Amino acid sequence: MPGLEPTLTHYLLLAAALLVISLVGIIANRRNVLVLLMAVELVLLSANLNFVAFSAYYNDLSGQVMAMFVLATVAVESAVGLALLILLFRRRGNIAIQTLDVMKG
Amino acid sequence: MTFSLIPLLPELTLLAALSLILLMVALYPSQDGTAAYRLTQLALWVALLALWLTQDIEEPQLIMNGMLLRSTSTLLMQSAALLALSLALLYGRASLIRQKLWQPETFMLFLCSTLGVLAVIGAYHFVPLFVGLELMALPLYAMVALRKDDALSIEAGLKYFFLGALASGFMLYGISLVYGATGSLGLLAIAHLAEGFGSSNTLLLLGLIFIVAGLAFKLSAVPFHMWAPDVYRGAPTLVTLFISTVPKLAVVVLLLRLMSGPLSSLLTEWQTMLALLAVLSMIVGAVVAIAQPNLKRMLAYSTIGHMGYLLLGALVGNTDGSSAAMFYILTYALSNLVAFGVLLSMNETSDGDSKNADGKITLSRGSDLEDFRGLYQRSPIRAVLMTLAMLSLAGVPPLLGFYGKFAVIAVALINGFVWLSIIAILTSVIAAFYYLRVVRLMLFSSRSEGEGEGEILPAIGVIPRTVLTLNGLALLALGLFPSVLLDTTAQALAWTFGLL
Amino acid sequence: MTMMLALIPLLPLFAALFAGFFGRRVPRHWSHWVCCAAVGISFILSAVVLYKVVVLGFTEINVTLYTWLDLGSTKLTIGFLVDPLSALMMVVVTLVSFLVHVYTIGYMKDDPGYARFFSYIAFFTFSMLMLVMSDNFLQMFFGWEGVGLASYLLIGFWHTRPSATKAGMKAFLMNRVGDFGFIVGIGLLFATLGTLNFGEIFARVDELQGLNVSLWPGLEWSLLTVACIGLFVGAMGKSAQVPLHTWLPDSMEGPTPISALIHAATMVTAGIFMVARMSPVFEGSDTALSLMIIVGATTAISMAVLGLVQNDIKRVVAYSTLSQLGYMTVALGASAYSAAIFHLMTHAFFKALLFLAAGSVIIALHHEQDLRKMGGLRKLMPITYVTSLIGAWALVGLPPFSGFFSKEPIIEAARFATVTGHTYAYWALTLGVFLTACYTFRMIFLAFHGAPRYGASSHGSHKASHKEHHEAPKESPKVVTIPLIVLAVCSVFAGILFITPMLFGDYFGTSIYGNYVAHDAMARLYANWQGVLHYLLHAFQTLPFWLALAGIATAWYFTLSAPTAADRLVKTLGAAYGVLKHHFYIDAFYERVIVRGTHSAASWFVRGGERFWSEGVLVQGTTRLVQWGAQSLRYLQTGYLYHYAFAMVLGLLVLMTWWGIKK
Amino acid sequence: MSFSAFLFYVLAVILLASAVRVVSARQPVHAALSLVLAFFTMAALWITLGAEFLGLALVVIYVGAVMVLFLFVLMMLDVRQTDQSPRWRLHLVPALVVGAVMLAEIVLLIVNGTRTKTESLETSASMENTRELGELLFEDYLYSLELVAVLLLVGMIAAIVLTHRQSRFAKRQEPAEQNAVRRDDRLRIVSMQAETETEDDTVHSSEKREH
Amino acid sequence: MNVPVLSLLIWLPIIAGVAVLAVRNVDGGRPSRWLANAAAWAAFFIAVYVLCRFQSTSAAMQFSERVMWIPYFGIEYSLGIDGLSVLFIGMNALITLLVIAAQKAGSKGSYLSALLITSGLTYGAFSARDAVLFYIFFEAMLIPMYLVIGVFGGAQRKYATTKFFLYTLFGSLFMLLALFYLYGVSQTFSLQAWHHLPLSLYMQLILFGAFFMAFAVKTPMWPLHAWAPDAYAEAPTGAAIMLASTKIGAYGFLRLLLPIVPDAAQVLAPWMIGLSLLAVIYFGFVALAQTDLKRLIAYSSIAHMGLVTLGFFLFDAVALKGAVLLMVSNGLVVAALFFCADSLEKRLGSYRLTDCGGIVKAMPWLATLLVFFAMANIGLPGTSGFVGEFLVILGAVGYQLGVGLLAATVVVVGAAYTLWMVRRVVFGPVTHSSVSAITDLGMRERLLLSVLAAVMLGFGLWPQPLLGMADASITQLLAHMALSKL
Repeated sequence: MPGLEPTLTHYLLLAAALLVISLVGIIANRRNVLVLLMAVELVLLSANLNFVAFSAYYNDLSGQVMAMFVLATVAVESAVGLALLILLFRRRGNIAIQTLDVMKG
Repeated sequence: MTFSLIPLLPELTLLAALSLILLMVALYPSQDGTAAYRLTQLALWVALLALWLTQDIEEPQLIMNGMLLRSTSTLLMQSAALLALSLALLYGRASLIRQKLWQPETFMLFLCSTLGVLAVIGAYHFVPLFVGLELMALPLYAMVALRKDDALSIEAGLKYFFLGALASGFMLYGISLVYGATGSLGLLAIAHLAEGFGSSNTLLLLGLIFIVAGLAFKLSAVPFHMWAPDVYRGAPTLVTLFISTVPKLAVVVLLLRLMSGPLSSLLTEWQTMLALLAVLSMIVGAVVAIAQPNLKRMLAYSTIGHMGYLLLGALVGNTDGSSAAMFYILTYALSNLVAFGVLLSMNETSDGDSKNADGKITLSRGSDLEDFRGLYQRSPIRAVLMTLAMLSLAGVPPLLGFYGKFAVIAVALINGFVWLSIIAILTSVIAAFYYLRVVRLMLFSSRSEGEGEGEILPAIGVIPRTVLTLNGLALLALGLFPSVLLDTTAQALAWTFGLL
Repeated sequence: MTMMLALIPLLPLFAALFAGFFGRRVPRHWSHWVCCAAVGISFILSAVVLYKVVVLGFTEINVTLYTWLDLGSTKLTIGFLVDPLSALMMVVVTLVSFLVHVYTIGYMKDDPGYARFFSYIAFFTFSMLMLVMSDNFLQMFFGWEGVGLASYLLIGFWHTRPSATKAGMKAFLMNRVGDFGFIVGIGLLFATLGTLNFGEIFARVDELQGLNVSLWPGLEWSLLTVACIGLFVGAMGKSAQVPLHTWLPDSMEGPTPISALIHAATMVTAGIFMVARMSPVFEGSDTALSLMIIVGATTAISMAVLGLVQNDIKRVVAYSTLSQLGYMTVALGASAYSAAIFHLMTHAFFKALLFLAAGSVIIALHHEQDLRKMGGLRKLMPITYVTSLIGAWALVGLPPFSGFFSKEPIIEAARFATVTGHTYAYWALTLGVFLTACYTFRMIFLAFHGAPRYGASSHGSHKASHKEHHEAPKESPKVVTIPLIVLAVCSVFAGILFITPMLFGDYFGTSIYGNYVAHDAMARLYANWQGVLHYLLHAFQTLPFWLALAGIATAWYFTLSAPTAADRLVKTLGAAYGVLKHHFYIDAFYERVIVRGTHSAASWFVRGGERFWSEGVLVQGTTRLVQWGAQSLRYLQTGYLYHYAFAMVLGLLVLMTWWGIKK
Repeated sequence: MSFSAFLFYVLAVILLASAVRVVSARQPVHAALSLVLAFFTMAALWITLGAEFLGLALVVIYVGAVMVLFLFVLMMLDVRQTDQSPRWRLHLVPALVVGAVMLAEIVLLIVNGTRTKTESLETSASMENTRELGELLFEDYLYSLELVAVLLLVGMIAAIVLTHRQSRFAKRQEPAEQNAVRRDDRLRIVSMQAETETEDDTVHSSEKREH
Repeated sequence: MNVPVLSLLIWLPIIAGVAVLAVRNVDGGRPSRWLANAAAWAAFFIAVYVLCRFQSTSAAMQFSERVMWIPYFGIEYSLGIDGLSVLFIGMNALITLLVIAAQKAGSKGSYLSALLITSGLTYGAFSARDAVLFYIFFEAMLIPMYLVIGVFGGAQRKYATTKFFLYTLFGSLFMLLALFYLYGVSQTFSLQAWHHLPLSLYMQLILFGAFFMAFAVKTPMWPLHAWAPDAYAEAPTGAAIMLASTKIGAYGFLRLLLPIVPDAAQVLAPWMIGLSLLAVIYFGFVALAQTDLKRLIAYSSIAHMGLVTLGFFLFDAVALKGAVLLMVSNGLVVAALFFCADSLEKRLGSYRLTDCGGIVKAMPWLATLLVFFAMANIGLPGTSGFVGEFLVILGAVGYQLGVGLLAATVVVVGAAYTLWMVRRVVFGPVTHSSVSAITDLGMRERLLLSVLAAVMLGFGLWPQPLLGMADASITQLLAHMALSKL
């Protein structure tokens, strides 16, 4: 097991924990779509943490560059997601996740 | 540093078209999609031309600082993607008008996504690869929900968006671990760095697992397929066609590329994982489709099944397997185009049309299997083309689809994947059942008295009809001379494998 | 020679084709002229052949026409083997056939299927000739089945009668059961010897001795015995031996000329002929001989008993035919092949005569066949009566009629035979003589003697017009009576003339082979032979003669002297009479057990095998399974986003667990 | 334990806690605010790892833009506190089990995979980092940058296309529909029975006229 | 020999079929019928030419054509016929001609087209020397058949045709796997090469299973027959004949299964013999219980195919020759019986036996011919049916008396259901009111059936020319099968 001094492993474990928390959040979420959107943000954030940690570990900036691009991408993703959310709200009057079951089977 | 923009000409063409449309919208906000459509078609063909003119066919080359690969295989797949979009737009033109999506923005989204597809096919570095994937996917989310007044469309868009974002997360997490294991993001570099790595390098392994999960989502392989039926069903049909064809081309290239190059040191893991996905996909795709009353949903499961077969070829992990998989996706795309081409010519309606915005949701109509009952009497050409498509998808010789199945199963069996091959043939029999059901409804059944008598199918324009017919006949012609396509893929790969 | 031999069967064939294809378009008389002429010429040619064989000493003419099939190891050829045996058969067949053709002109003159009928019987003649002239099993089987087909078609000739078509089908199927054995027998010989040619088989029959055949590994039987039994089963079918006899009485549904030609004189004797032809083979198996003698004796006695209780005139003659076929079979079993063939010949004459006479009576009474509705025809139909009487005497075996000369040696041979069962056979045949006399003369007395019973009681029983009803029966026309007379002449003289050469001379030469050391019945007969005259005189000292007379007397008592006695006897016998009336319940057994069993088995196969297993389990079962799978997998697709996500995470977890943790 | 270690643990705890809060808060607004906190913490972590620019960018882009957008939408949609479905806890159990197992497996694999990678992380923070990043972005990663540019455009187009509401009553021409009109649609020729006035008809019509 | 005769034979009907489809609505369909007839005649004459020019003394492939077709897999467009193929090519030509010629005015162009295409594909399957080529012809036949049954078939056509398609596909896909395996081992799809490919017994057994699935379905053999009665019964007459008469499944046994995996065939022969005997008896009984004329014919055909497969697995020259002859004969007989059934149906509107009865009065021609064909079905000597049946039984008796006894039951059972059918249809009282009103066969039908009858008769009286053509090849096949490939 890693020691107390934060090493690469610590960061990776932190990212993993973040990932799992958000995954649990996604699959246990029975409320609204917005929270889902936020949880997805967290997933990508955890990956980014990995990139930055590895970048530091290897002293290689490409990881940071990647994280940079991811940031941009996620921002766009949020925008699209929110737009969809608004659409949903307009059509249904709510953003409850349980009602999204018209199509199934 | 300097570099030539010439090799980027295809992408730039699309980008230029995109910008032009944007400009037009800005200048004439109330215009319809006609100009944008023409411009898009033009751009696609110019891009295609540019693609062929700017390629050095013999030598694969890495450009843009090793980020972008230009090789015969990328040329082939990019051309296929452009061509597929062009055909799809042609077939879907009337449908877009009917569905009130005849607006410039639609084509902009298509162009963006196609740009992403080209990027993914060419990407030889994780950064442009990921960005490309997102560029490919994000417009799709919007496109799926493009029918803003249709609850199904919105629901599909949301489901696609969230699951897609989750899958991107997986993918990204996987990439980060691969980066961590090797210290590089360039595929070429990774291939060198990871050469000796076995599965004992658990960082790489974990990365692989996440990447496979991400790819499986894009391919809609079971159990990452759940989005597909709903999205196919809810999206405007043209978008469904697009989703089921064009991005798949890119993802297949991506899969083969990662498998054959950077992550080839974990080939056994690849194989076993893909085998699991393939088996599940084949079974679920074949079995569940049987119970579907809606053609679009059915085709979604059909896609799932087809991805199973594709994985069967891909998991072999050598040149033969890759070329089989690539060939397979091409045959699939061609057949799918015909099937959707017919579907697009049908009269689809949705609850958005009925103007009842009181929150009551009615399922959109026009794509149910029942709508195809007795189609032959109403429109022989549609019925015949659909029959060709269905038989090709079912893999009955001498149609093109057969050779796709032939190639993947042959490769798999010869390389010792016997049980997978047996499952493949068993599921393809089951799958044949539901494809035939469509044929049966169209050709052997007739509408009962008084039902749908007054319903007249929309006419198909001369050009779409001609092209669609040619496309349908191509299924047969290429079935008689499959070498045309098979050799092309095989040669494309033979020259560039390793640098896929 | 080849040409001539080929013409003998082919002429009737051409005639048949002519009548069949053009018969309905040309005047009716063309059909009968062509057919009669063809068969007549055949008869003449056959006679010439017989002459050549007997007198000019061509003892064996073997002609190959063409190679039917070249199997590499052997050639199956089509050809003729003419030796005394077949030459005799040819003459008998063509003669009887010719007479029946002539007779038919009169008998069938009002029938709408006139040409068809001629076509069929000419075809029959062709097939029968192919059968007797063949030099190999293949061709014999061809003729064998050809006569079967003709018989089937002719029994069902009046196809609107369900009973007729049913009888035809029954005849065919029973024959098929026989063929089953026949083909297996042929197959065994072919498998061992690799040839179907008679000559080659006879030459190499010794190789078969001591060979065994196994039904399945472990169960071994003597090959020769199995082969012989197989062949004999074929003969049983064709020659209607118990228990494959029930088709013959039913075949009386056919027109009477057919009964005479096919079901008395020629076709039914094909089995006898075949066994005689195969004598070298049969001599090798005592078991088979023994089986024959027992089956033959059983047939002879049991069918004679049944003959007593028949009221249909044709059925009486039919049962007598069965009984006489039993006699022949016994002769075969006793290795007295020549006796069998001799009886075959004489029987052909007198039985054809009886049938034709019966037919003559039937026409006269407007298709009335019930004996109880006849009587007193003696005066009205003198020629028919006299010829019938001659036939009856011959049948009963009264000296000096031909039946005597042929039947007596058979009884003797049974006595002298060495195989198991010969004693039973001897007593059965002896008793059979009494019974034969009984039923034959019962028939004669009921039909021709006593008071007329036709007319009043037959009112409305058939479709003839009322005007005809009240006309008295009259003698049949010349085309009917002339054949009767010719046959009667034959019946009288055939025996006395031919017994010496055929039984005790060397007429048959090598065409019939008997192992006279092991099976010495014929040898012992020969030892006792002192010439025809002596034989005639000796007859009065033998049991059969007196039994025959007793039989005639009994028949007279029950029919003419004390008609009521018969009814009383019936009452006394009670249950036993019932058994006889139902033909020992054999028909019922077939109907209830075999036919119904087959049908229920068939429907069980359809229900259990086809509907349940093939369709239900294999097809529907698979379909249901897949559909069930589809529904359950569909159920997993709930539509909820979190379930979809859960599936993805779960998938990831599986991948991770399987491939990650395995390390 | 060095300060950097201490900082790491503090930040880690805050990050995880806020992450848990994001997915479990009853009020969407609370979730959003927790997310903001998570972003902040993450930014801090990145800065400790020497990625100052990235950390600041995170704050600027996410806290400054994205999360504001979130809150904006939240307010606009007026999303109130929504209760979990009654059987929420029932669903939570499998989720937690799966999460726990997955976490355990990832930990196992990562710990196993980084066994050789024990050297401490370099945190050589300097302004060069940003510069180098910039150089990389605009030279080596130019192609990707262009792609991202298009991607941002997509975000714009998508958001506009999806949320732009056409006024249903606005009078606009629909050229497509106009083009699609056929002759029959424009003019309908109705064949009618020629009217001839009969006695009855005149009576009726006169009656009608009166009315 | 530069003219690609076989290609012509294959593609002429197919192209004509497409052309017929194209002109099907022109001028009331007359040109399409004319074209179809012309194509059928042309193909027939080409087939006759092939038959005439065929060197029957040689077992080698003749009329060879070889072109590389799919170089990637080394798949050749390789055609050639030997003594086995030539028989079936001849039969296919005859059957096609009759089927097409039998179509009266008013029949649909698409129907004719499908029949022609099927016919062309059948020629292809019989002359293919490359396994994949064979497979493609073999499978492609499914499509026109599927469509024809589905569109023009009887009341249960949809169910029947789906079942037919799926069953056949199911079986043949297993064969495809076997082909792949063999390709993997030998790097070629040439059948000729595979005939000499050494294979372990274990592999042979597996390959046997795969091939068996394909051909047992197509033949059909118990227990994979469930599609056949339905498909035969529901198919329109022409299609039913093409389906039942071409014997492509049994041909597959001869061309692929036996020569490629002879040792496995030897090992499994007892099982195959058991299945064949089961088929003979079981289907015989099932036929006995049928109430539908076409179903009865169908089951009769299947029962006879049991005898054919029995002949294959006895490994006996006589039996094998018999089996081949029986295939030809049964093809002719089944065609003839289906034609008769069709003639009846056209007049009575039903295939039910209870609706017929007593037709001999109204239709003496049909009755005569039907009885003749029934006799051929029974295997009466002098008809074609006898030759094969007789030889197979001879072979069976030689193999094992028990087998022979069971095989010989066909003599009785076959006669039972056939005669029962004849009695119900031809003879007996008129049960159906319309029977008395119907007319006899027209000139066309009469000619058609007479031709068939004449062929059967000729074949029955002198089968040597027919066997002579196949003899060398059969002998070679037997010699080949006797050599172990282990």
